[in-house]
Order: sequence, then C-alpha cells, then structure tokens
Amino acid sequence: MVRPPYPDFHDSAPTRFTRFLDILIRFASLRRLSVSAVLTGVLLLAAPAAVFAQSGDPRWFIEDRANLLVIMLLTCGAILFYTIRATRGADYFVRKIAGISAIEEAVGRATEMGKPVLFIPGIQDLDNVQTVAGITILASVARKVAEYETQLNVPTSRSLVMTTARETVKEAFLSAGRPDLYNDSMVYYVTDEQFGFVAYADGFIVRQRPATCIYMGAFFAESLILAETGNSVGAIQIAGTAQPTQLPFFVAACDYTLIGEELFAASAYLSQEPKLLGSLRGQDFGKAFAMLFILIGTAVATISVATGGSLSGLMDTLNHWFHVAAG
Amino acid sequence: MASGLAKLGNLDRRIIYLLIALAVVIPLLLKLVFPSITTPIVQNIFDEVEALPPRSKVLLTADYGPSTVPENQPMLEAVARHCLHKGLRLYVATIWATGPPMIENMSENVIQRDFPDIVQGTEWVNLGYKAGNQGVINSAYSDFHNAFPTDARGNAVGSIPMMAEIKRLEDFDLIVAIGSGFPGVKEWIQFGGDPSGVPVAGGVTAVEAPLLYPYYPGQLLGLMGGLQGAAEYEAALVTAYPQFEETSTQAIQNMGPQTVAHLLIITFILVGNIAYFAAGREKPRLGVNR
Amino acid sequence: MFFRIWLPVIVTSIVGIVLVTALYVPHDPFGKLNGDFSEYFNIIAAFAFILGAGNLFKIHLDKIYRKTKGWLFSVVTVAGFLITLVAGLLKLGNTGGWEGDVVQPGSWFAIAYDSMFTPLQATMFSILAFFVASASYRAFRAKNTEATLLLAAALIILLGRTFVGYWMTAWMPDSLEFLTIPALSNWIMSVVNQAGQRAILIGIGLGVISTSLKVILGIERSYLGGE
Amino acid sequence: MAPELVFSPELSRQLELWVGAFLTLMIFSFLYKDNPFYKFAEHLFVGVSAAYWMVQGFWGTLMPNLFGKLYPPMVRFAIPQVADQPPDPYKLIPLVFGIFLLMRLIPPVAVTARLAMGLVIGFAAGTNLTRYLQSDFVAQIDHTMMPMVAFHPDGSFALGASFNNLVLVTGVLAGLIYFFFSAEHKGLFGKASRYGIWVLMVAFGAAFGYTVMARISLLTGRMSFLGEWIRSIFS
Repeated sequence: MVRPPYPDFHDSAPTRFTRFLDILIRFASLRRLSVSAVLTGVLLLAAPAAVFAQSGDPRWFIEDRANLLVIMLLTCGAILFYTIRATRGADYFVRKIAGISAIEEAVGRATEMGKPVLFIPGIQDLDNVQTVAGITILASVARKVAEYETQLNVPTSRSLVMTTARETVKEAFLSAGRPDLYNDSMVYYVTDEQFGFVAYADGFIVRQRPATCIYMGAFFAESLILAETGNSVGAIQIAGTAQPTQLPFFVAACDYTLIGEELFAASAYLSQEPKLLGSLRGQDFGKAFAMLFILIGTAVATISVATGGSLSGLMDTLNHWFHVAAG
Repeated sequence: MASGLAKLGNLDRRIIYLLIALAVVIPLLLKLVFPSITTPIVQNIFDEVEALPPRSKVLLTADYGPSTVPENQPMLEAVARHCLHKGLRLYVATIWATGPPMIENMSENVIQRDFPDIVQGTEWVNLGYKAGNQGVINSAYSDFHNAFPTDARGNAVGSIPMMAEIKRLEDFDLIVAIGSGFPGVKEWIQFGGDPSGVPVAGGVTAVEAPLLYPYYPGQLLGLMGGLQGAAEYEAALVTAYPQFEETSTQAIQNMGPQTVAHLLIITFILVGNIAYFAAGREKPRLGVNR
Repeated sequence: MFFRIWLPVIVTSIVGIVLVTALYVPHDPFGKLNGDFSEYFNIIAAFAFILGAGNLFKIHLDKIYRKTKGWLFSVVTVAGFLITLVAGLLKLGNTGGWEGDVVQPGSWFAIAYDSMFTPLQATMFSILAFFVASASYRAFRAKNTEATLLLAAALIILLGRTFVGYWMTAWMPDSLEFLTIPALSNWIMSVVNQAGQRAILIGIGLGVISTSLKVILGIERSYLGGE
Repeated sequence: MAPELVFSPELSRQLELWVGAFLTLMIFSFLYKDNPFYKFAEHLFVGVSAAYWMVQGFWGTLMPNLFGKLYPPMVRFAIPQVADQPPDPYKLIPLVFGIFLLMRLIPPVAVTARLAMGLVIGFAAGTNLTRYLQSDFVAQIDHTMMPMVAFHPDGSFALGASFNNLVLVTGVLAGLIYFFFSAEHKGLFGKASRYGIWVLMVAFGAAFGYTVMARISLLTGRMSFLGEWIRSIFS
C-alpha cells in the first residue's frame, strides 16, 4: 500500500508531484540520516550545559525568591499528589456543569430535527491547552452522536488537530458500538488562515443549518461571527473557551457557555480520565490556598488599618511572603 | 403594535450594516469633534514621562499590525513626541513581525516632522523586529545586546553610542509597551517589568484593556485603552504643550464617529430588547438551568 | 516509539526544568542556558514561519495541479506569496541596497505591504464592527439575570467611554458625583471588572501551571498529536 | 537593485491608494453576500501574509541572530557591521532544530519535527510555569490582600474606598468559588458562587463594551482611508 504522502491534507490522494518527492527521499534513505541527525541534536543540546566557564551571575540562589519557591513547591506538589493518587484509583468528585448536561439534550434535538451537529475545537494548534480540552470534549460528543445516529461535522483549522480529532472520533464511535457509522469525511482540515476558516464555517452554517453548534477551544475575533451566524439560523449553541475577551460574545449569543477554567473541568468531567481529575483537584487546592491567604491578609490588613497599625509587622510579613522579587 | 415591534426583531441585517456605516461616515464628513478629558489611569503615564529627568532611557515598543493602527498608532506617536520633547532618549523596538512599518510611520510623522534635528543613534534608535515572542523579552532581560544584536538598519548595537549604557533590561528607566495582543503589554509586564523592576506603562486596543486592569496599579503604571485612551493622552499632551495641537490630535478627531456609533449600538441593544419582550420572552430551549 | 515519543519528551523536560531552575539559580550553566534557550526559541520561531509558508504552498500547488474546485483562487494565493517573497528576500527596489532596512519606504516589499497586507488585514478586522452591531441588535437579549447584568454593564461602559456620558449626567449635584456615568463606568472597570478578571486570572493561571508541570514531567503528551 | 526598479514616491503612493482601496471594497462586498471578489481578496491575503512573516523572520532574526553569529562573514553583504565578530559554533544547535522542524514537510522524516516541537513546548511550559506563577498567581494574591476599611488622609472614614475594597475582595473570592469544582454548589457556597457569576458577568459586559469600541475605531480607520482615496481622485 502506498502511504499517503501527507496525511495533513483532507483529500489525501497521492499526486504525481508528491509521489516523486517521496520516492526521491526514500532513495536517498534520509530515514537513517535522520536518526543520526537526531542523536547529534541531543548531544549538541547537552553540550553547552557542560560549559561552566562563562562569567555570569555569581549567585547560586536568589534568596528573595525563596517565598516563590515554597509556593511553587506547594502548588505543584499538590497537583502531582492528586494526579498520582487519582491514577492509583482514588475517586474524585467534580461538580455538575450546566453546559455539559445540555450537550446530550442538544444532540438529541439534532436527531429529532434530522439535522447535523457542528463541532469546532477552536482555531489554535495542539500546543494550546484549550484545543486539547476541546478534543477531549469532542470524544464524548461523538459518543452521543453515534448512539443517536446523528450526523457530525468537525472542520478544523490546523492539520495536526484534524489528525488527532479523527482518531478521537473514530475511537468514540467504536466504543459506542457503531464503527460502521464512522467515516473520515466527518473531520476535515479547512485552512490555517483565521478568516478563511471562518468564511468556510459561516457558509456551512448558513447552507446546512445545523440544529446544534458546539464551540470548544481557543477562539479569537471569529467567536462573534460564529455565534451570530449560528444564532441567525436558530441553532442551539454551546460554547466553551478560556479566552476572556471572547467570553462576552459566547455568553450573550449562545445557550450555554463554559467559562474559563470550566472548559478544562468539563474535559476532565466528561473523560473521567484520572490524570485530569487529579490535577483538577490539585488546582482546587491552589484556589483554596489563594482564598485562605486573601482572607487572612484582608483580615490582618483591616485590623491593622482600623487600629492604627497594631498588626503592621504581621502585614509586612504576609506581603513579604507574596512579594514577587525582581531578579 | 406588539406584533409590529416583534417583527422589528427580524430586521434584515444589511439594514443594520448600512446604519452603522452611516454612523461612522457622516461624522467623519462633518468633522465632528467632542472634548476629551484625561482620566487618572492615562494621566499617570503622562506624569511619569513628565517627571523623568532629561536623557533618561525609555524603551518604547510597537507590538501591533495594520489592523489596529487607528487605535495604537496615535498612542505610539503621542508618547514618542512627548519623550523626545522632554529630551529623553528613545529606544524603539518591536516583537511583532508587522511592527517595523509602524515604527517607520512614527518616524515619518513624529521625528521627521517635529524633531528633524534629532540624531539617530544618540537620541533615538530603531532596534527593529526580532522573532520569538516572549522569548525575546526573556533574553533581553538577561542580555539586551544578545536579544537585539543589530538595529533596524543592520548596525551592530555595540557601535551605537546610546546603547553603551544598556546592558540588561533593568538599565531602562521606563518601558512603554504599545500592543494589541499576544505577545504584548501583558508579556512585557510578566517577562520584562516584573523580573527587572522597571516600571511598565501600556497602551492597548480596547479589546485588551479589561484584561490588563488587574495589573494596575501594582505591576502596571498606567494604561491607555483603545482610541479613547489615545485621545486622553493626546489631550494631556496638547494641554501641556499647545504647540502640538496641529500634529497630535489624530485620536481626538476619530472620537467623533466613535461617539455616534456607540449611541447607535446602544439604540440597537435597546430596540432589540424591546422587540424581544414584545414578542414574549421565550423560555430557555433546553431543560437544564445554569 | 523512542523517537516518536520519548526523545521529544526528554528534550521538553530538559528545557523546561532548566528554565524553571533558572528562576531561582542565576548561576551558570542555568543563567546562560536560560538566555540560550530563549534565543533558540526565537530562531526556531523564525523557522516556523518557513514551515507555515511551505505547508500553504504545498496545499495550494496540489489544488492547482489537480484542478479542484476554485483552483484559480489558489493561483492568486501562490502568486501573492511568490511576489511578496521575492520582493522581500531580494530587497528589490530598496534604495539602501542589500544593507537597507527590509521595509525601507519605496522598496517593493514596503509597497506590497502598504498596498496589500495593510488594507486587507485592517478591513478584515473592521468588518467585525458590522457583526458587533448586528449581534447587539439580534443576540444581546436580557434573557435572565446574568444576561441583564452583562447588558447593563456594557451599556454603561459604552456611554462612559464617550463625551455623551459626561454630558448626560453633568446636571447631577456634586454629592451624587459617584452616580454619574463616567464615575460608574470607571467603577465597573477598576472594581467589578478587576475582581472578575482577577478570579479568571488566578483560575487560568493555575490551569497553565498544572498543564505546564504535566508537560515538563511527561505526564501530558497529547501535544505530540497521537502516539 | 538596478535603479530603474525603484518606484518614485508619487507612484508608490498612488499604488497604495488604488490597490488598497479596491481590496478594501472587495472585502466589504462580503457584507452583502459571499462573492468571487471577496474570495480573491481573501486568497491574496493568505499568500501575502505568509510571505510577509517569512521575510521578516529571515531578515529580522535568521540573518542577524543565526547566520550572522554562526559565521559572520556570510552576512557581510547585508550586515557588514557584524562581519568581523568571532563565529559562535553553538548556533548550530538552533539551526539543526530549525531544520528538524522543516522536516515536517517531508513525510518520511517528519518525525524529527517532533524534536523541535519538544524544544518549543518545553520552552513554553518552562517560561509559562514560572511567569504565570509570579504574575497571575502570587502577585494577584498579594494585591488582593487589602484592608476592608479605608480612611481619608485627614483621618476620617472613607466610605467609598472601603466599599470598593469590599466589593473587590469579595468579588475575587466569589469568582474563585465559582471556579471551585471539588464541591457541590449548594447552600452558602452556592450563594457565593452565584454572586461570583454575577461579578464575572459584569466583567464580561465591560469587555463587551470595550470590544465594540475597538471594532468601531477600526472601521473609522478604514472609512478615513476610503475618504482619502476619493479625495485623491478629485484633486
């Protein structure tokens, strides 16, 4: 079987041009070359670490940052602790998130109306945490879609996102017992260009009139265009993003919106994956830590001001603990 | 009556488009200008520049592209004009690929027009663009010459007289970051101001402004938000130095259409809601409640 | 498996751990590596531009070659790309010659930038003004308490950021100064907005810390795009 | 770089005006409906912007920071000022990784791009961890520890400032409670979380107002440009 020369492209029929390129490279057996190149790279990376001679900063530790180190060890330690506990079988509760319960209903509605479900996992690549969260949510949406035998459409703006999303959807259909319903054309790459992608998605919404639109991931200026167009065809819309500038548009124009951290929580909640649930618990520890010290700090500051400075020494200590020192 | 109002809710969007276009074009044609009043968050930046002794070193960044010129360019030009007028040394740089032409335009509008005698290399320098986003700030923090080895014209920074006193980021007296997204003012705070202790002032598009308020006044000296922020800085500048009234009122003038368009959008929201209530508030379409 | 997963994860961990350590230990090798890695990142970022352009070129050439629907538009993309690229790399028409600034006014590259890139990018964004207006009319409805709060805050800000805000409540006596629209809009921005943004910042900050930690320790590997 | 290739300032100014104006109108035509003119402009934009970033990356970073340091004489023709500096062989490292990244274009060896991705992601993770910890976590806690009562300089009680501090502190706390996932939002906790979502909604309203501002400013900019073009026709 001839491997498609570049699986990124949504219609991956090999062309003569790329087949030629492919053969050329195989001929030069660049594969073996690449292995040695990799090893060289690692050696090169390690090399400068061995160079101690440079005249630089003589300090081995910035004492003013000791507080920061303690806070970092505490938060990171908590995240790790809960992640490890969760992978070893500890069961962690995650509160109900309204938008999540709505998803099943929205998919059901699309089934009744005989119209497709549109899912957009944001417009950023996999190095953005929000995209990863979006794809995790896609997995459970796809499972619902397979159970209800509805149509699913997932246009993506990055080729890597497409590859990952395809695997995810395929797996979801398999686990729902309907691998026969899956086909690759459900998930496809459009373009990397922000507005090119939006122009496509807009056209899709207007022409296919999906009953349900789900937007989960990193969105920018296009959030408004998508939500507005979806609204104009009367689709049920559920959105989720941690992009604070775009939240107002989703909140106003969509039926349900996952706000900021809720997006990450939803992906943990839906996937029930231990490492996600555990680190979510660790993040909650961080929030509890922040709340506790805000409360203590505020109380001390209030008493200190109200009594004309009786606790100012304690306040200085607290401020010192949370002071971000310049290098 | 109620059904007429309800029908209003289905107005063709092209009529809305036309109205908004008119709301911008008509005030532009009539050259409508409203007074601008400087608020403390902008006045702080003005006062800081005002208080710096002559020959202080100010890093001014232009981290935006043509799409936000109407908001950002007046900020860049007003701050540059103010700094040069006060005899401060101005270092201009960008970490946006689209930034260099913005600096060129500033140089044309400010330096060539108002300060033709100023010498590049001793009083101002254009350090140009470097790729690498926040990484550039990070490396400028530890070694400025390493991050910016040449200026925009390819001169090695070692050969530029005014670069002699700049070794690390902390050698600057003030950073004024003008930006419109990532990387921008937030990154200059996180990677520049916070670790080095140099005060950072910002100028951002209106979209970004609310996100930066949490850093003010602790980590951010002051903030110009959107066209209004730019107009406020111009107002402060023109009040103190009336000789710039000819050249530095770009943003103040553009606030005319802005005001009319705001009023129109407010009307849209109100009329839209009246139509919505006239048609009878619909129940949420899904059973669950937030 | 080793090359696809573990080697990249090892590189990630080394770089990540060095950078975190450098925050506390400025001594070499950490101080130097901190600067070095930043510089490597900057250079690789420049290579990423080439990668993006290459990807684009590949997709559109393929469309042209196979004459898929709309292939003529792909010709436009490729032509625009090549013209700008050649003008910029060869510094065509640059009065400073090879040593001139690449965006030297009057050079072909600067003209391509000013006549094509600038109007296209700026107009694309300004189109959003129309969408904002249409959304204000059609989507921003006081559906419930939350939506009503959002709308009320938006209206006050919209008024407060223009002269009309001053004018509307200028008649108020000084004792009620805090109820004028500019004062209210300022209050929303610096008190309520600041509280909301700060809560979001702390939340997302923790999310980023936790994800970065998992990435550095190799627990989270989905960025590698499938194993 | 023959002199005849140089455009006169007047000609380049005219080109900017006319080409720019037509492209602006082509994009605006989308507001009526999708059409070939819009598609033309959109595709041109994609091509020109990709090339623009590539050129800036080349002249702004690769030449001075990579080749100019790896082997300075190589860039003598363009950056003569750095040509006499000593070469820095360590710059081979980013060069190799950069080439790895480009390998993604060539499927049989695309796997090496993962190494470059590893470095980029490692850098992003390392810097993000430390900076978000400092600026978005620790510093934000520090700035929220504020007294609930405030006094004027003359010693009298400042009602307004005290109220503001109260709203700010409780707003941050309630917002954090809303983002708390390990406990059911019931009873007092649920009430606090509801207050939290209200604070968030007001913040979003503020953000919405500002976004409207930004978009209108951009439209004003484009309209002024079209005005300039029309004036130039008649003058």
